[in-house]
Amino acid sequence: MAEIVELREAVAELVGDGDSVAMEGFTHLIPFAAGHEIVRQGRRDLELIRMTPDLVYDQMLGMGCARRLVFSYGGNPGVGSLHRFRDAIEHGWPVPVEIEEHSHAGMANRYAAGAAHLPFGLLRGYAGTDLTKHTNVKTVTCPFTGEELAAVPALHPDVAIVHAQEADRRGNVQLWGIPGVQKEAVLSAARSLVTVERLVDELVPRPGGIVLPGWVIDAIAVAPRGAHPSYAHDLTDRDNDFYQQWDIISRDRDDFRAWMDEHVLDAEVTA
Amino acid sequence: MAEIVELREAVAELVGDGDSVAMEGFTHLIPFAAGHEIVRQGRRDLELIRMTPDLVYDQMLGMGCARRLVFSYGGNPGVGSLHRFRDAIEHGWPVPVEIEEHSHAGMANRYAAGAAHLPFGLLRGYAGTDLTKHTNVKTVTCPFTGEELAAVPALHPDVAIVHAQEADRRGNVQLWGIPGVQKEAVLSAARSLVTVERLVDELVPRPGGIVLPGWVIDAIAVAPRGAHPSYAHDLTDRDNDFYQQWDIISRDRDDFRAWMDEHVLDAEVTA
Amino acid sequence: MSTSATAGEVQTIVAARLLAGAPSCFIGVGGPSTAAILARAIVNPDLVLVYESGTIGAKPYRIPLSIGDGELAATADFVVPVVEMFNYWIQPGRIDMAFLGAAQIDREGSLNTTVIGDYDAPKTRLPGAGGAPEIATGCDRVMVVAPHAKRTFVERLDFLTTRAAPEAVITDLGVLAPDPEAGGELALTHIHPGVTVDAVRDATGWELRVAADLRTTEPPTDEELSALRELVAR
Amino acid sequence: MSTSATAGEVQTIVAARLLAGAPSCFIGVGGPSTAAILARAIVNPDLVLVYESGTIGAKPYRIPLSIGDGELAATADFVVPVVEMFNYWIQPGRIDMAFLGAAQIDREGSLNTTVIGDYDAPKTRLPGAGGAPEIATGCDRVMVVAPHAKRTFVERLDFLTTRAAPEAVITDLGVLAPDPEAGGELALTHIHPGVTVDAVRDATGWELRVAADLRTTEPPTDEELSALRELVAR
Repeated sequence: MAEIVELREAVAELVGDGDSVAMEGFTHLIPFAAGHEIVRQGRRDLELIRMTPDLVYDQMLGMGCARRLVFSYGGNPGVGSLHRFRDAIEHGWPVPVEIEEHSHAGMANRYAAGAAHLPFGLLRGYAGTDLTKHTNVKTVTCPFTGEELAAVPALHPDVAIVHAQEADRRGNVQLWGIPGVQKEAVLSAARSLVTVERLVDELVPRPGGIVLPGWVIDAIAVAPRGAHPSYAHDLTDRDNDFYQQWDIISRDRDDFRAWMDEHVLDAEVTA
Repeated sequence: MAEIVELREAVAELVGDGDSVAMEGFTHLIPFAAGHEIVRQGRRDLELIRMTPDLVYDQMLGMGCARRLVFSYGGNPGVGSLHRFRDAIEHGWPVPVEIEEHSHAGMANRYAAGAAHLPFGLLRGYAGTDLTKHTNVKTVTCPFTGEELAAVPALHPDVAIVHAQEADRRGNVQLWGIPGVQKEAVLSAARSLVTVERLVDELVPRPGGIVLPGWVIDAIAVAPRGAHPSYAHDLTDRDNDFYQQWDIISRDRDDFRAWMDEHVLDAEVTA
Repeated sequence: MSTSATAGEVQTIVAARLLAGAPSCFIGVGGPSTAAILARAIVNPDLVLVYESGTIGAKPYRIPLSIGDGELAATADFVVPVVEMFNYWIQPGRIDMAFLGAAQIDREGSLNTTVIGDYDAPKTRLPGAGGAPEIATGCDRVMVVAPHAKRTFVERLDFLTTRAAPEAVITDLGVLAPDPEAGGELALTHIHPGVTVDAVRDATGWELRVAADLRTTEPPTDEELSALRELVAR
Repeated sequence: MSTSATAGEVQTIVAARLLAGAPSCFIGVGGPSTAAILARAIVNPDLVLVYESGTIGAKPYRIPLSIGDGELAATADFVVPVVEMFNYWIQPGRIDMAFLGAAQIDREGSLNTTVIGDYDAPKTRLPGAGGAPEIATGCDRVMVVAPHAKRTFVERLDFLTTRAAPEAVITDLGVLAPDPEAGGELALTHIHPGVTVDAVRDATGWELRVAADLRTTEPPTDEELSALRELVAR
């Protein structure tokens, strides 16, 4: 049953050095506040899993939190490169990072298989690509038609972290807008943390609302604007300017570190 | 793109003798009006597919519409037997019916595989049961763990028929309440018909609302109370008394036929 | 409560008591549903009721006729499609306990809900598997609720629909549970008040083992009985 | 319209025109998004825009920066989870057409968005596959939009990310399409106004075939150009 705790406490309790951590949110509801707290707590050797590393993993990679990255699209959406991601892979800065990359369809089916407690997911995918030589994908043969299909191994992160609009006081969570793979991430993980914009007395069902019951969540932490520069549909707006500024901030190692020092390491935790 | 037509015309156009027909709705939103129209049009040799045959297939089996039945639970929920279903299987009345039965999990994954255009669905299921000797289930081996899992063949009905609360004038459909496997049924089928309680100018998104876009539907027919004695959440109530009366009406072949004559064959089509 | 409990009432109350402390319970149609709703009233107000129609956390005021009555969806914490119910909730074992019924049960606790007689020439065609095979393997704890009769508790199933290993089988005569010293074979552990061991043996189609520490079921309290009757009367 | 169209504007307008009559279009980030939104304004008001974030039937007023901007979800006919998007909508081929970009394209139309240089010691690490491999095989029709340069149109891909068989590759210099008489190799079928064949050949990393009936692209109309500029200015 979810406990409602401080973000600092939740991260200390749930995220350990060396853990595999899936922080999801497809463009929307990216759990930046939790990522920053992990950076502040100096976690190391994480296996970071995320379909779209986005700025949150660019920051964590640049701070040396990870030994391994599992992903499917490592760009700054609509802007260009993720410079810290590139620097980590191209030059091993600040620490070497092993990568395992998939297609979006492959990653989505890996989460779905994890959520369903199946050992693998099934798709028509990866056909004729060089990805098959560099990643963990195999084939299975349909026992009815003889057709060969791609098989991807289930994801079972140690911890899943997602951000949502709201939780009630019993720890039930509701999110709406672009739902991404958050449900699958939480259900595939051994432990889970949900940061929320706000606590409410009662969840009022919303169009497009997805409910995660408190009994599949370990901890809830209130983190208003905790998705910034991503957003929480109906509550905050995506900070597209910041995504563009990040291209400049993150290009240079020192500028990046200075920004992180000022805005993350030395920042007052707001919640 | 969905055309909005009379139910009579839709059934004449979309459902032919010998077709495989999936009429879904899990307790909720069962497309009775469409089933009755199929009976009135005297369709024969259908392969009827439905997780829970319920009264709608009990009626169609009793009227001799089907040569084959694919299902997972053939009871009158909370009441007892489906007498026409039993008579068809036990005594071949009025015509012999071949059966293929699965578990709910198997049927659900067969629809999901059909909707995903995969040749089979994957589950931990059927283990140690006699079902495996009598139905179409095989095993696949996980290429990562070596574990054996159940494989069920994808469903690809010729026609799917579902009932929903509303459609807009462009043929987009919204349903809410218990969603069942309606989306998968429509997406797994070559053709589809949706009967609706009402037409609206604009679909207003609802909590729990599922939208089927007009471009995956062939025909929409307005059939108010078209789910009776099942129901349309927020619009009509389940007629539990009728489900109990059906146990008496359907027990005897002549009583059943008399009821069908009066209430279906001779009935004025309301829409 | 003026009249004493019927055998069926005792059965339902005993089943409900077994839900004390369970986080969540998966419910089929009929008797088990009443027991689970009663459990919320008498022993476990936070019990999450899960119906295979997709309603999770339903809080029905009345006993629903079907597993898909409108009240279940209207009062649920959330409602999911059938595919999601089986793949994301049942298969991974997220629902703690399941209540199942059956037409035949064997001494291992396996269930038949498919056919009486030969599969290809049935004497009585039953509804079939429904969700039971995967519910039984998915849920950590399985309870079976069935009327105690020779035709139900059989030496040999006509068809094995569901391989279950129930923690308890609650009947209108008593409670059976696996005996670890007999390879997990079901043995009589409780008899309901006023029932004799011979009566239970006579209603069982195999040579029924009786637990060394056989106990008599605690009789329904007035509170339990009035809660049940009030629920049924709604 | 006072100024004449830039090469980039011609490219976007040509891409938009190719969407006339298409029921639905799948959109990646960047240039292709602008073309698809423009198509709704100039040639195909009913075009269903599908973004891999899960928004189906989005009607953005402004060009979104990302494929998951809030306006896409707010204006969509419906929004689905990522798993459903790939399994129920893309994989079965329900989306008619896809617009993809790439860092490298070869003469078959296959795409590289993964790496420049060696995979294990990259010169430039690119974002990776995203949805492209399965979008390219799922959608009936694939269009590629890319800037025309030797480093993009290469003899040999450093990495084959997406096996595509594009119906057309729309560049800022012209349009390439598979030549059935050359085993489907991409050949130049259109050059944009003011562009020479030699200029296109110089910007292509392989010996570019030129279609026998090479045509010059119809120049943007004032209406097209003002619609594009208005859209970009929003």
